[in-house]
Amino acid sequence: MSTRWSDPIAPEDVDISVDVAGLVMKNPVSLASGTAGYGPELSHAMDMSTLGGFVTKGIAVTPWEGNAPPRIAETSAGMLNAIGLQNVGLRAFLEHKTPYLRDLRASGVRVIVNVIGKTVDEYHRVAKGLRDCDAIDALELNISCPNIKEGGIAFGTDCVAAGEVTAATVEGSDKPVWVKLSPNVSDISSMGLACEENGAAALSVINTLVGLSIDLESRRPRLSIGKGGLSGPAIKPVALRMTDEVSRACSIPVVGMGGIWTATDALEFMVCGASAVQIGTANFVNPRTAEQVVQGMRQWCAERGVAKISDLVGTLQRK
Amino acid sequence: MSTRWSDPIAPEDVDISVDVAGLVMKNPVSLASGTAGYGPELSHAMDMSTLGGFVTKGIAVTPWEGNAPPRIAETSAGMLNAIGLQNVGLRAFLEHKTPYLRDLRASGVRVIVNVIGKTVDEYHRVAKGLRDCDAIDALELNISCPNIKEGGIAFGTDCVAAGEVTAATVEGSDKPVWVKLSPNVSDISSMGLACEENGAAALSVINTLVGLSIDLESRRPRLSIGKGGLSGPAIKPVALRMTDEVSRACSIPVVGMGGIWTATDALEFMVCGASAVQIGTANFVNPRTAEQVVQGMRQWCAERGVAKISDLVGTLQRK
Amino acid sequence: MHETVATVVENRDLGSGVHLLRLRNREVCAEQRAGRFVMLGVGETVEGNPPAPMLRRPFSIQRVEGDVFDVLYRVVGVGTTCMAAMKRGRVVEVLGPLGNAFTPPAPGEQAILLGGGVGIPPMVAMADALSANNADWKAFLGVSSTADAGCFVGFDDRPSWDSRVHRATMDGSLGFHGHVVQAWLADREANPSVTKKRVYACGPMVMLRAVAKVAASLNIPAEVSVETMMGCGIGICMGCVIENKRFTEGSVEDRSTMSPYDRWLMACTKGPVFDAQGIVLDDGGLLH
Amino acid sequence: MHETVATVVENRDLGSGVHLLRLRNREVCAEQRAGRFVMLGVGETVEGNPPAPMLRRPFSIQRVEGDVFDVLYRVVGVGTTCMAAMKRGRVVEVLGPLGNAFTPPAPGEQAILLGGGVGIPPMVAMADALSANNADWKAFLGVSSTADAGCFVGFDDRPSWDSRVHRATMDGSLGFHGHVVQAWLADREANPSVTKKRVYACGPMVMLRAVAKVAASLNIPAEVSVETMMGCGIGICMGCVIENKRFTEGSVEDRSTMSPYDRWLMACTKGPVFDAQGIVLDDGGLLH
Ligand SMILES: Cc1cc2nc3c(=O)[nH]c(=O)nc-3n(C[C@H](O)[C@H](O)[C@H](O)COP(=O)(O)OP(=O)(O)OC[C@H]3O[C@@H](n4cnc5c(N)ncnc54)[C@H](O)[C@@H]3O)c2cc1C
Ligand SMILES: Cc1cc2nc3c(=O)[nH]c(=O)nc-3n(C[C@H](O)[C@H](O)[C@H](O)COP(=O)(O)OP(=O)(O)OC[C@H]3O[C@@H](n4cnc5c(N)ncnc54)[C@H](O)[C@@H]3O)c2cc1C
Ligand SMILES: Cc1cc2nc3c(=O)[nH]c(=O)nc-3n(C[C@H](O)[C@H](O)[C@H](O)COP(=O)(O)O)c2cc1C
Ligand SMILES: Cc1cc2nc3c(=O)[nH]c(=O)nc-3n(C[C@H](O)[C@H](O)[C@H](O)COP(=O)(O)O)c2cc1C
Ligand code: FES
Ligand code: FES
Repeated sequence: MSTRWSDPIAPEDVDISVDVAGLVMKNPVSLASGTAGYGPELSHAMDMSTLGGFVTKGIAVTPWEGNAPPRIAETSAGMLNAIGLQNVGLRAFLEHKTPYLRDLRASGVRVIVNVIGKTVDEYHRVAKGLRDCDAIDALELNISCPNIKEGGIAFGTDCVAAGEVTAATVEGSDKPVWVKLSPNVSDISSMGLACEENGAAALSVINTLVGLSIDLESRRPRLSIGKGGLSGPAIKPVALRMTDEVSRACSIPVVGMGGIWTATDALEFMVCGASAVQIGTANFVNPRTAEQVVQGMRQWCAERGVAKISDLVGTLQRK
Repeated sequence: MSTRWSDPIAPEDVDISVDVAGLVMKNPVSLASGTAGYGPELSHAMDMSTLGGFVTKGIAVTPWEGNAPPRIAETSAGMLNAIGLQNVGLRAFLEHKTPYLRDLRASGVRVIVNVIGKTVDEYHRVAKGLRDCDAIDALELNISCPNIKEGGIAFGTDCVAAGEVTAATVEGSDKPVWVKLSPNVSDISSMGLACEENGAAALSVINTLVGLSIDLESRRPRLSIGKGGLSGPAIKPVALRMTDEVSRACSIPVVGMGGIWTATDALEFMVCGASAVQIGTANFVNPRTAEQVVQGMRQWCAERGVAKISDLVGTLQRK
Repeated sequence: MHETVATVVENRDLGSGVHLLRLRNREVCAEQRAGRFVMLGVGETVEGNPPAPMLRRPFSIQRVEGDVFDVLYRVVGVGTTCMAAMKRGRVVEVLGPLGNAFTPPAPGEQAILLGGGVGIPPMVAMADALSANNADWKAFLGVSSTADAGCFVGFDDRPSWDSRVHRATMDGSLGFHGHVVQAWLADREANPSVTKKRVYACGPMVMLRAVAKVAASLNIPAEVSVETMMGCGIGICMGCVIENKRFTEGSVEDRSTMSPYDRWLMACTKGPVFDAQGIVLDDGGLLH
Repeated sequence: MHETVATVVENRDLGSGVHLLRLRNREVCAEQRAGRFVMLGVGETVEGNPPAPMLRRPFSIQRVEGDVFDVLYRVVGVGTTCMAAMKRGRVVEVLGPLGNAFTPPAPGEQAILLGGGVGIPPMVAMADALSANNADWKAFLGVSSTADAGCFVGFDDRPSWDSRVHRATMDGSLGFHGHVVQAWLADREANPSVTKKRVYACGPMVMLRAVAKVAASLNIPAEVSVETMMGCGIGICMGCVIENKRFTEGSVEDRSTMSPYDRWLMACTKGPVFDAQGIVLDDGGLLH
C-alpha cells in the first residue's frame, strides 16, 4: 500500500475480516484476557456477536484463589492490577463456562482460551484437557504468571523456558497455540522467536508492565501484594514499539494490545504489524468500547478507500 | 519509623538535606539530565539556588549532532523524545558551560555531569577530561545511549558491559560516579549490582522506556528516527517499582525519577528507597516544578512531624 | 442494566464536602431496587486521552423520583472532586443499576435500617421501598458531627418519617451521642418489642463489623452493603472482591462444596449486599 | 520572560475553526516585541494527573492593547480544541514572551509583511510596531478561501491601514487570486519602486520556502518565523530544532567555525525568527 489513500467506498464494502495463522476472524477486535470474564458478564452491556474474538480469563488446571484485595489501583492514564489469576479451573470451566462460549462461537465469534500454569506440566495438562472441546478455536498462553515465588519458572523472561512451555502445550493441544509475551524483558523479539521456533501459531503482544503504586500516608503499596501489572493508555507507546519489533523479527502473526481506546489506536497497532488486536482496560471504563472500535475501524477504512483492512498490516513507513 | 506520624513541627525545623554516597545535598530534588539544558536556560523561569542538585544534558567526548526533527511527541500522560543526545562536547562544555555551573555550585547546588559515549573508551575520556574540574560534584553515566546501530555496545541492557563502562569511568575520574539505569531490561537489579560491584557510588533509576508513536494518516512514526524514550507520569508506576527493587538489591544509594510532578510523587520515591530524586518532563510543563516540589516536601514533613526527611528513605511497609 | 448517559438536574452542596447529585435517566430509574448502584463516568474527557480519572466510580442510588435518581456523595479524592464541579445540564456516563439488592423483610418482620455517613443512601432507598409497601421499619443514622448532617438529607426530606428515624452523632452535637449501633441498642432497651427484626446496614467497615457482631449475638438476620474498590462494576475486572467467610471459617460441609475460586467474592455481582455473617468484614485497612 | 497566569478576556469565534483569544497579563504585555510567542497551558488539570494535553502549546502574540494580549489560533488538534472551549474569566498558565524578535527595518527600508493563515499574527505585531514608528510597510496576507477570512482580523480592525494591506485567497473568493508571494510579486510589477525592501514572513513551510527563494533571487533580506514542535519554549527540551543551512550548505569558512552541535538550532531560543537563507525550510513532512 502506498502512503496515499484512495477514494472513499461504502462502509459495507470494506472487508474487515482478518486471518490469524489460519483462524479467520470476522473483524480484528477481541476482548483481552482477564478483562471480560468468561463471556456472559459483558453480554448485558454490549452485543457480543459484534466481536471478532473473545479471550477468556486465564484458566489453570486447578482453581486458583487469587490475591487478597485491594487488587486494583488507578494511575495516570492507566491502572495496576494484581488479581492473581483467580480462576475456576479447567473442570469447572468445561462444565460451566463452555456452554455460553459454544453459543458465542456459533454466532461467529472466535473463542480463545487463555492458559496459565505454574509448571510446564500444568500448561500441558490444560491443553490436553481442552482437546476436542468444540467451544474454542485457539489457546493463548499467558507466560507471565506472577508465581515465581511458588516455585514456577520465569517463563515470561527466559527464552528457553518460554520455548519449553510452548512446545509442551503445542504437543498437548489440537488447536493453534498463541503465546502472550511479557513486556518486562530486555529483548521481546528473542522471546517471540523462541516461541515461534517451538510451534506457536501467533504471538499476543503485550501483557502488563510491572509497576508499583503506594499510598504515601500509610506508606503501604496500594495493592495487597505490592506490585501489579500496568495497563491502559499509559503503556500504548511501549506496546506499539513491541508490536513493531516482534512483527518484524518473527514470521508468525502478532496480535497487538496495550491501551487501545479508539478505532485509531487499534489501526495504529495494525499498521505497526498486528494482524488483530485486543482490548482490555477500556472495557472497564466503557463496556461498549469493542463494538465502537469495530464500527470506527470500518468507517475509517471506508473513508480512505481501504477495501481490505488486512492490507494495512505492517505498512508503517520508515525513512 | 513507624507508620504513624508525630505532632506537626515548624517547616523550618525540618532537615530536608540528604546524603547520596557522601555527597550532601541541601534538599533531595535535582533537575534530570536532558530536561534542564546546561543551567542558564531555566534560570529565567525559576530560582536555581532552591535546587538540591542539577544534572547537565549528557556530555560526550566530542560534540554530537542529535537527530532530525520531529524529536518529541506527546502521548497519554507522557511524551516520547528522540533528541539523539545533541551536545556541545567535552571541550566546549569545559569552556562555555562550566562558568555558570561553578556559580551555581557556589550557591550550594550540587552539580552532576551526565556522561555519554559510544565506547568504553569514550566514557573514560570524558571522565578524565572532567578531572580537577571544580564546577562539578559527581558524574552520572547514561548507559542507555541509543547508538547500538553505530557500533556501540548495549551497555544499558548487558550486565558485563555495564560493569565495564562503570569500572573504566571510575578509574578515570576523581569524582563519585553514579550510573543511570535503563528500565528496558528483564532484571534491573542485576544491572544495578553489576555497576555497584564495579565502583558506582549511586544508581539513578530510571531512564526512559522505549516506545513508539505513529501518525495514522501518514502511517509514519511521529519521531524522525522512529522509536523514542517515554517519560512523564505514565511511567511513574514502573519507576517506583524499579526504585524499590534496585534499592533493596543494592547497597549503594538510589536516586529515583520517572514522572515526578508533585511533592507527593517525590516523597513516594523516597519511601520506595530513593535517597534523592530528579525531575524531568515536568520542567517542560511548569519550569517552577522543582522549586514547588522542594517547598511541598518540607511542608508535608512539617505537618507530620518528620524532623529529618532522610528518615523516610526505604520505609515502605510490607505485609 | 443500561450503558447510557444521564443529565445533571441538580448538584446540591450540603456542607462538609457532602453533595446531592440528581441525575435524569428514565431507564436507570425503572430498574432500581434498594441496594443497587451505578458506575458514573466522572472524569474530564479530552480527545485522544482516557478520561482523568480514568475508571468510573461506584455510587449507591439513594432515591428515585420519576425519571430522576439521586446520589449522595462525599468528596474524598480526585473523582468526587470532579463530581462536585458538575453543573446542571452536564451529561454523565452511567452504567447501571448494578449489583443485587436487599432481601425484603418477611411479612411481620420489622426492618432495622442502620446507616453511617455516606452509607446512608441505601437506607433511604430501603425506607422508600418499605414505606411504599407499608412495611414496619426504624432507621438509625449516624454521622461524626452536626457538620455532616447533610448526609441525612434523604430522611430530612420526609418529615412524616420522623417518628421512625433516629439520628446520632459521634460527638453528641446532634441527636443521640454515640454510633448508630449504640443508638439502636439504646432504643431497643428503651422500647422493647417482640416483633421479629431484620437488619440492613451500610457504612464504614468498622460499623459493619459491629452490626454483624451484635446481630449475631442477638440472632437477628442482617444484610450489609459493602464498598470495595471497583474497576468495572459488572464482574469483568475481578478487582472488587471481599472474603467469603464460609470459605475461611465455614463448616466441613460448606467447604466441601467450595473450590479455592470461591474464597473471594466479587462485590459488584455477588453483592454489594451480603449476609453480614457470610463475609469477612475487613478491607486490609486501605478502605475506610 | 514570566512564568505566570493570564485571564481570558474574550475568546471570539471567527469561523472555520479560527478564534481570537484575548488574555490579560500586564507583565507579558510589557515585554512583547514583534515575533515573540507564549507557551499556553491549555489542558484540563485534574489533581493527581498531569494536564491533558500535558505539554503547553506555543502561540505568537498578535497584538498588545494595554494589559491585554491577543492570540489568533486555528483548531487543529486536542490542545486547540481545549482552547476553543475556554470561557471569559478562565485562568490560563502562560510562559512568555519567548524567543527572539524580528529585526526592525533600517531607516529608509520598506517592510514587506507576508502572512499566511494562522501565520498572520506575527505580521499584525510587526504592522503595529512599524506603524508606531511611522515606518513604511506593505502587507500581503493569504488564506485558502473567504471562509478563513477570520485570520485577517488583526488587519480588519485597523481600517486606516487598508491602503497598505493586500488580501489574497487561493481560490480567488476574496481579494487576489493566488498565494501571498504571487500577490506580492504582482503588486511589485504593478507598482515598481526603488525603495529598499526587507521581507518578514510567517506561514506554512511551503510558503516560507517560496519567500526564501524569491527573496534570494531578488536579493532582498528576509526573515521568517517558523513553527516547530515545541516541548518547553525555553531551550531545555531540545525538541524544537530546525536545520542550520550554514552547517549543511555553508562555505568552508562557515563550517570551520562550527561543530556538529551546530547543525540543529533550537527554534524557541535561536528563533522563532530566522534569516530565511540561514535555515533549511523543511520539516520532515510532519508539520504543515
Ligand atoms: C457499591 C458502592 C456504593 C457506593 N456508594 C457511595 C455513596 O452512595 N456515596 C459515597 O460518597 N460513596 C459511595 N461509595 C464510595 C465511592 O465509590 C468512593 O468514595 C469514590 O469512588 C471515591 O472516588 P475518588 O476518586 O474521589 O477517590 P480516590 O481518589 O480514588 O480515593 C480516595 C479515597 O477513597 C477510597 N476509595 C476509592 N475508590 C473507592 C471505591 N470504589 N470504594 C470505596 N472506597 C474507595 C480510597 O481508598 C481512598 O482512600 C460507594 C462504593 C461502592 C463500591
Ligand atoms: C513559535 C510558534 C508560534 C505559533 N503561533 C501560532 C499562532 O499564532 N496561531 C496558531 O494557530 N498556531 C500557532 N502555532 C502552532 C500551534 O502551536 C499548533 O497549532 C498547536 O500547538 C497545535 O496544538 P494541538 O494540540 O491543537 O494539535 P496537536 O493535536 O498536538 O497536533 C495537531 C497538528 O498540529 C501540528 N502541531 C502540533 N504542535 C505543533 C507545534 N508546536 N507547532 C506546529 N505544529 C504543531 C501537529 O503536527 C499535527 O499535525 C505556533 C507554533 C509555534 C512553534
Ligand atoms: C484486571 C486485569 C486482569 C488481567 N488478567 C489477565 C489474564 O488473566 N491473562 C492474561 O494473559 N492477561 C491478563 N491481563 C492483561 C490484558 O489481557 C492485557 O494484556 C493488558 O491489560 C494490556 O491491554 P490493555 O491496556 O488494553 O488493558 C489482565 C489485565 C487486567 C487490567
Ligand atoms: C527531552 C528529554 C531528554 C533527555 N535527555 C537525557 C540525557 O541526555 N541523558 C539522560 O541520562 N537522560 C535523559 N533524559 C531522561 C530523563 O533524565 C529522565 O530519566 C526521564 O525523563 C524520566 O524522568 P521524567 O519522567 O521526570 O521525565 C531525557 C528525557 C527527556 C524527556
Ligand atoms: S468491579 Fe470489576 S469485577 Fe467487580
Ligand atoms: S521547545 Fe524545548 S528546546 Fe525549544
